[in-house]
Amino acid sequence: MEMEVKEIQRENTATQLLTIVGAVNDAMKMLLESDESVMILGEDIGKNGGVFRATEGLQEKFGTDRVVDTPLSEAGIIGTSIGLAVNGFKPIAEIQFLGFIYPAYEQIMTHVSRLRMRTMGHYTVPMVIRAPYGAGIRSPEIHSDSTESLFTHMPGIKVVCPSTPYDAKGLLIAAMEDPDPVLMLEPMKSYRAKREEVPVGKYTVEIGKGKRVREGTDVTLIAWGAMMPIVEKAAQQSEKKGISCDIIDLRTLYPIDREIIAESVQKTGRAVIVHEAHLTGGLGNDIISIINDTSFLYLRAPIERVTGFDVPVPFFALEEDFLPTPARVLESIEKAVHF
Amino acid sequence: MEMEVKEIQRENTATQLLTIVGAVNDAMKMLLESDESVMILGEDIGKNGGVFRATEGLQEKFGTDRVVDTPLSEAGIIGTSIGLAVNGFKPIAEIQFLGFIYPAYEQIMTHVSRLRMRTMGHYTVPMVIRAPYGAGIRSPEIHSDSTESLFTHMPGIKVVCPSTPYDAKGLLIAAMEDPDPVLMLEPMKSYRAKREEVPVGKYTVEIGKGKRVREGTDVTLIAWGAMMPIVEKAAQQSEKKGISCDIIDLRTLYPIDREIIAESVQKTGRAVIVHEAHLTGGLGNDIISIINDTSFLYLRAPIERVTGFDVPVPFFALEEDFLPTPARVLESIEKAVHF
Amino acid sequence: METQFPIKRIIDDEGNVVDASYCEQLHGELAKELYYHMKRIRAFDRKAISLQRQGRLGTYAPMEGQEASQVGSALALGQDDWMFPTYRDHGAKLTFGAPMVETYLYWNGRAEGCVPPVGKNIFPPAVPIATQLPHAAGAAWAEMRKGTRNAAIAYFGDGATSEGDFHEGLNFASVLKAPVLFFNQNNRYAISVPIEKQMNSETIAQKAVAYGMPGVRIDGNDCFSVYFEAKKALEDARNGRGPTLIEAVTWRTGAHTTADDPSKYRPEDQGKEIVDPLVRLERFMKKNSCWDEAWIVEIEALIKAEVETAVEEMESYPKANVEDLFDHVFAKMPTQLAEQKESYLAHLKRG
Amino acid sequence: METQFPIKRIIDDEGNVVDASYCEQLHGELAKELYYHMKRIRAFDRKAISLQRQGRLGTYAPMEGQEASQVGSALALGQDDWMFPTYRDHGAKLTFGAPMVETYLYWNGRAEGCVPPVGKNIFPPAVPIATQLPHAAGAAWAEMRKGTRNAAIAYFGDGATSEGDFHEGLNFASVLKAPVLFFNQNNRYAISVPIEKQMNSETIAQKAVAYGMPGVRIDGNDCFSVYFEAKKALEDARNGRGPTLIEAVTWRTGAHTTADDPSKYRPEDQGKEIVDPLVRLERFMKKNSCWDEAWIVEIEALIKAEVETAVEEMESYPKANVEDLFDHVFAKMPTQLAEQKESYLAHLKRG
Ligand SMILES: Cc1ncc(C[n+]2csc(CCOP(=O)(O)OP(=O)(O)O)c2C)c(N)n1
Ligand SMILES: Cc1ncc(C[n+]2csc(CCOP(=O)(O)OP(=O)(O)O)c2C)c(N)n1
Ligand SMILES: [Mg+2]
Ligand SMILES: [Mg+2]
Repeated sequence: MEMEVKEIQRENTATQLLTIVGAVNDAMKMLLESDESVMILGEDIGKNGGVFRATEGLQEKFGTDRVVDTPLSEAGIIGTSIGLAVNGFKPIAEIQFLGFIYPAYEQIMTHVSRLRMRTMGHYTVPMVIRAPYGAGIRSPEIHSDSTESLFTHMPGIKVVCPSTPYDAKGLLIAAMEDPDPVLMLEPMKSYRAKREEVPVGKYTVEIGKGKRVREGTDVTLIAWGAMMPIVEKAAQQSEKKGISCDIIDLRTLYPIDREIIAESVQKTGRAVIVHEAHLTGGLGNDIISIINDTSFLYLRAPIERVTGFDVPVPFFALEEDFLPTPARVLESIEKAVHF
Repeated sequence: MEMEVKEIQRENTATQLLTIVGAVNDAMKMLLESDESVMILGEDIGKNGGVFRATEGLQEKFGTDRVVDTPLSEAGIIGTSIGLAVNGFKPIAEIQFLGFIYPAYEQIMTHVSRLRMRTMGHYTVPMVIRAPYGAGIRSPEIHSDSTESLFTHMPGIKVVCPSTPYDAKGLLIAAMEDPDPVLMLEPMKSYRAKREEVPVGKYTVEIGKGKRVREGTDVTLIAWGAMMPIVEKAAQQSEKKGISCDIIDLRTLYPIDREIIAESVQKTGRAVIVHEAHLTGGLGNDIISIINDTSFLYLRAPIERVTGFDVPVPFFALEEDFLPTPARVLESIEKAVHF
Repeated sequence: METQFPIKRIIDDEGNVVDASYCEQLHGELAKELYYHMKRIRAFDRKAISLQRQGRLGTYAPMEGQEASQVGSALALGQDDWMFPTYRDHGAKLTFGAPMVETYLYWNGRAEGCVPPVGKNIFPPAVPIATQLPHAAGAAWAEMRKGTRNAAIAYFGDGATSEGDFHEGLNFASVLKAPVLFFNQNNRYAISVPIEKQMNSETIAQKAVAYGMPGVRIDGNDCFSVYFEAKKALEDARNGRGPTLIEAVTWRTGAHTTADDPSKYRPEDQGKEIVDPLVRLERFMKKNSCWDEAWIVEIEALIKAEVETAVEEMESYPKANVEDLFDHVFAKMPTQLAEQKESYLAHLKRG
Repeated sequence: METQFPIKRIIDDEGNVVDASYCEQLHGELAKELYYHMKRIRAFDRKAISLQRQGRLGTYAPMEGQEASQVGSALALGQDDWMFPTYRDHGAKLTFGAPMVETYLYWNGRAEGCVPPVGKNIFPPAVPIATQLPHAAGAAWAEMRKGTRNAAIAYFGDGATSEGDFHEGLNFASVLKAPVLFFNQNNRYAISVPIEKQMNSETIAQKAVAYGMPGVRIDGNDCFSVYFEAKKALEDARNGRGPTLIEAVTWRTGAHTTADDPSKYRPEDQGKEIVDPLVRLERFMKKNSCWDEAWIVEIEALIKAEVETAVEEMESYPKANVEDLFDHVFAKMPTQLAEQKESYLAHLKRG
């Protein structure tokens, strides 16, 4: 049974049909409009409107002072954003693909995430880093990483990952309103996959809260971002086999919503976690730990994980083999249920 | 009951009393002697012999061509090492402290670990990266990170972490003889903590194999590196309370020795994992997953973790509060046993 | 700085020799070799674009307009030199000896496209910008330590100069006196970002000053000046005089990649005055009576056949092998990974 | 390059004025202010070393020998300018307004040492080398966007020039025309690595050429030339003329840190010819009759008392609060972390 989620009062709220990338664009427009201190920085985000068009039209509307084409320099983008953020601005830094964030890893790891702690709260870094992530669109190599756990291991920064246009807009606005740095991973495979009615005005989706997108009784499926359509398909197929799935879209990867996971697993006694990142070191491990910590006595079967393999994301000729599929998820669901 | 481990035939083998840092030095001397293609690169490793004296005397003995003081540039060190490794040399790159490896993260993440896969095995990167890690010696800030899981999530690179002089030498030699890149994390807190008889000649400790350092029946303790003395102390204390601990020194963090973990947990039914890295995203999660995957039906209590907190490693005035202590481990042992 | 680093040129847009000191060396054989390769890589390039449009190739990075830079520099290399190209330097790769079919395969998402040809040291194209520069320094350093006379060439664009790895690579090479030619193709754009937003320096060549390294600015559409300046820099490198930075000023005629639309960011008439490097060489050849129509017809046919064969081979290439997903991560597969492979292959078998 | 970037100097080792154009400006008040601060930070520094030896302070990075560079540059700043120091620039910090006690606390492993003094923009010392340069570019850019006349100064050493962040920071600032003074203290060593192994360029100032930025090389032990060149560069910055790179050639008299032993890597007599910057200023003052013995006695007593008070305060400072381990990671503590805190505090209570 599909569940409808109403998180805000939509009465009297005009909506517009948007894709995820459209919703991201809309959120940034809104933020630039409502807060003079918001700035957008990145490679090709100005005139070109971003390689995925996420910043389309923004430079034209808000000027080259606020929507800035930077040099090709990720450490520079994040490093100067820190300076801006400490000195009164609210930068939204776009990293063109998550696979190209690593040159800025030092800046994020040592400064973005630690400055508040190092100064006992005197300097803070209210910034957002946006990065498209993931495989499945036949990108050239190195463009398709999904390395969220490199950032969730970094205390001081939050990580969100929407799977719908509604959440994309609401999370991005929440991220910018958050007094602390937030990394928003955008599933590039889902960027234009579907449209959804999205409120015209400003609204937020709470950071740290997952969402139940399907109510079920036999097994809990946990996923986020581009994996949501995969687990939903698997759930439909398992329904036909008489297995009822409870699906959770995690939405925030740090801090994880333990309550929603515990509640669901305590009901179903079984869980299948699906992510496209590698198995080892992937977020699935953290989720298993959460279940271990909160729901040990409820578990009726080992927790299953369906993930990208422990291999570098391959060239695109093999990317479909790397990525979790509904068929693999279905097998794991059956394994959990028939344990 | 303490167990003595004899991994090689020590008969007819002369030994020498070495600290961990001495063993590391000895291993490098041996490697430089036996293989012309071995080179050492890093900051202050030449004349100065390394800030921890790990490379003491090596430049003098092997010359400035083979033991090279590089510019202050971690991406440069790792990047040029890749070029050397692809072109016939075997570099051992020292990163002065693990907390300063992040400027090289891109080079490690995209090139060191992926080159073999990208070229279907035609170019390989037989190199070793050494880095002292960890808190507890009152270092200035940022010097005390323990972020092993940022590297175990990176397919294509192995990670080892010795806790004894014997293992330090054997693992470093094994790492250099491995045809693939290996990151060796050296517990700086244990660098000179104790001396041990170490064979004079060349020997290896197999990468991928943990070691049982104490045989017990009630609970499995899993740790590595600088946490070994902590868990050993906790085990002694728990012994007094009638709790018998099986202790595993993981030694290799990627790929993890699942067999030794499974075997132990299937015997004890309980586990306490101890690491100084942050809880979230820490290797403890991977170990919990391994137990989930291999030993679900044997578990008699939720798995406990005693780790660094989800906060940046603090300034040293608070580092002892950040680090796991025997007392914290003991509490978790009791929690597991009395569940 | 533009006066301190003037653009060197041997032939001008009309094909006239403007640097008389080279007269002797501009013989017909060299001109023909350059022309042949430029023609060949252009055919490769145009075919790739059309294949991509038909859905027969993945996203592709065209190099039209940069042929003189790529061919001139690649022909300057010695057999055993090392090449570190980017995603746009397949022209240089093909000229140096990479097979066409594998180059097409690369753009079709196949790791086979990164396998170096036998006997040639060609690194896989650098996708993360500027990251290959330290590799080139390291590989060249290795040659130096082995006592050979081999050098390395590292290709990179104007945008790449903004990355830390550019700086660290050049600094290392200069300190080590490693035999590297840092060959910059300044096509004036990094995707949509024009060079004025990329850097405040008037030239890229002047960045060499930071490393106490010679910096040379050349007309990258003049294949002769590319060829001779690259030769000279490589010769210096081989002779222990360390690295050189060459800035070849050129122009990307088309889009950044087939996924890009330059009309969004480039003024329509920008670059219109730039004479195509092939036309320029043709003019020179005609003026110097080494233009042989029969030969042109012959090489055109040859190239056409080569490209067609390569496309056929690419399209009839065995499907990517799932096992390759697992088999090249480590020399010896860890058990964990072996289990993942086994279980996935079993899954596939179950259908 | 050494001829293109000569070392500028206002007074020589003997305290003689060698650049007559400054005669008017070298009045007694300025000399005394410079002297007072140099004296003060030297006392701070020497005390820190002795505290460390007695186990009353953690590892410490001395700055003796670099007082002219640090004081001259810090005094050139305006009240609302931003300072981005390294771990060695407590002299600059103290001069700009950081309290002594907090600076000692920093070296005793206390985050309190990173808290900026009220009304002064002092960033926590950069420990990872060169990473603060992009921050300075960003903070300065922010000032520019706010329309103020404030600037930023970023301190860094000779070794720092090898890092990618040095390059990216200077490039960003130059492109943005951000009001930054990149103030390099070339003390000729990065721990044990001498500058010849760090870079192939003869000077650091010439690295400015890469960014189309002015590069100035000065005698970093001449507090006047530091002060006036820093002032000029800051003035340029405030006036929209963008960033400047200053290389202040100086000398680290002592060890890299109290954990370091320079006799391992520095020839014993190296640097012996270098005249202490305080002595140099003293000579100038004596020659220009602004040396006032009574005043010297007075400030010495003042400084001694200040240092002693600071040490006492540091040593009687409330113990580090365990709650601070958890309370400053996020504005609002996530529940996971709150539980960790709660359970750890409970554990401590249980003893
Ligand atoms: C580290 C990194 N950041 C961003 C990108 C995305 N990207 C691909 S090509 C390109 C522009 C490169 O410009 P330039 O160096 O001038 O080379 P050109 O494409 O003009 O040949 C960008 C930003 C990347 N590949 N790597
Ligand atoms: C990224 C990074 N790598 C290495 C270190 C270790 N380290 C601390 S100070 C230093 C030398 C710095 O030399 P320089 O920039 O000349 O400054 P100085 O210490 O001489 O003031 C090194 C290598 C570090 N702090 N950060
Ligand atoms: Mg370009
Ligand atoms: Mg120095």
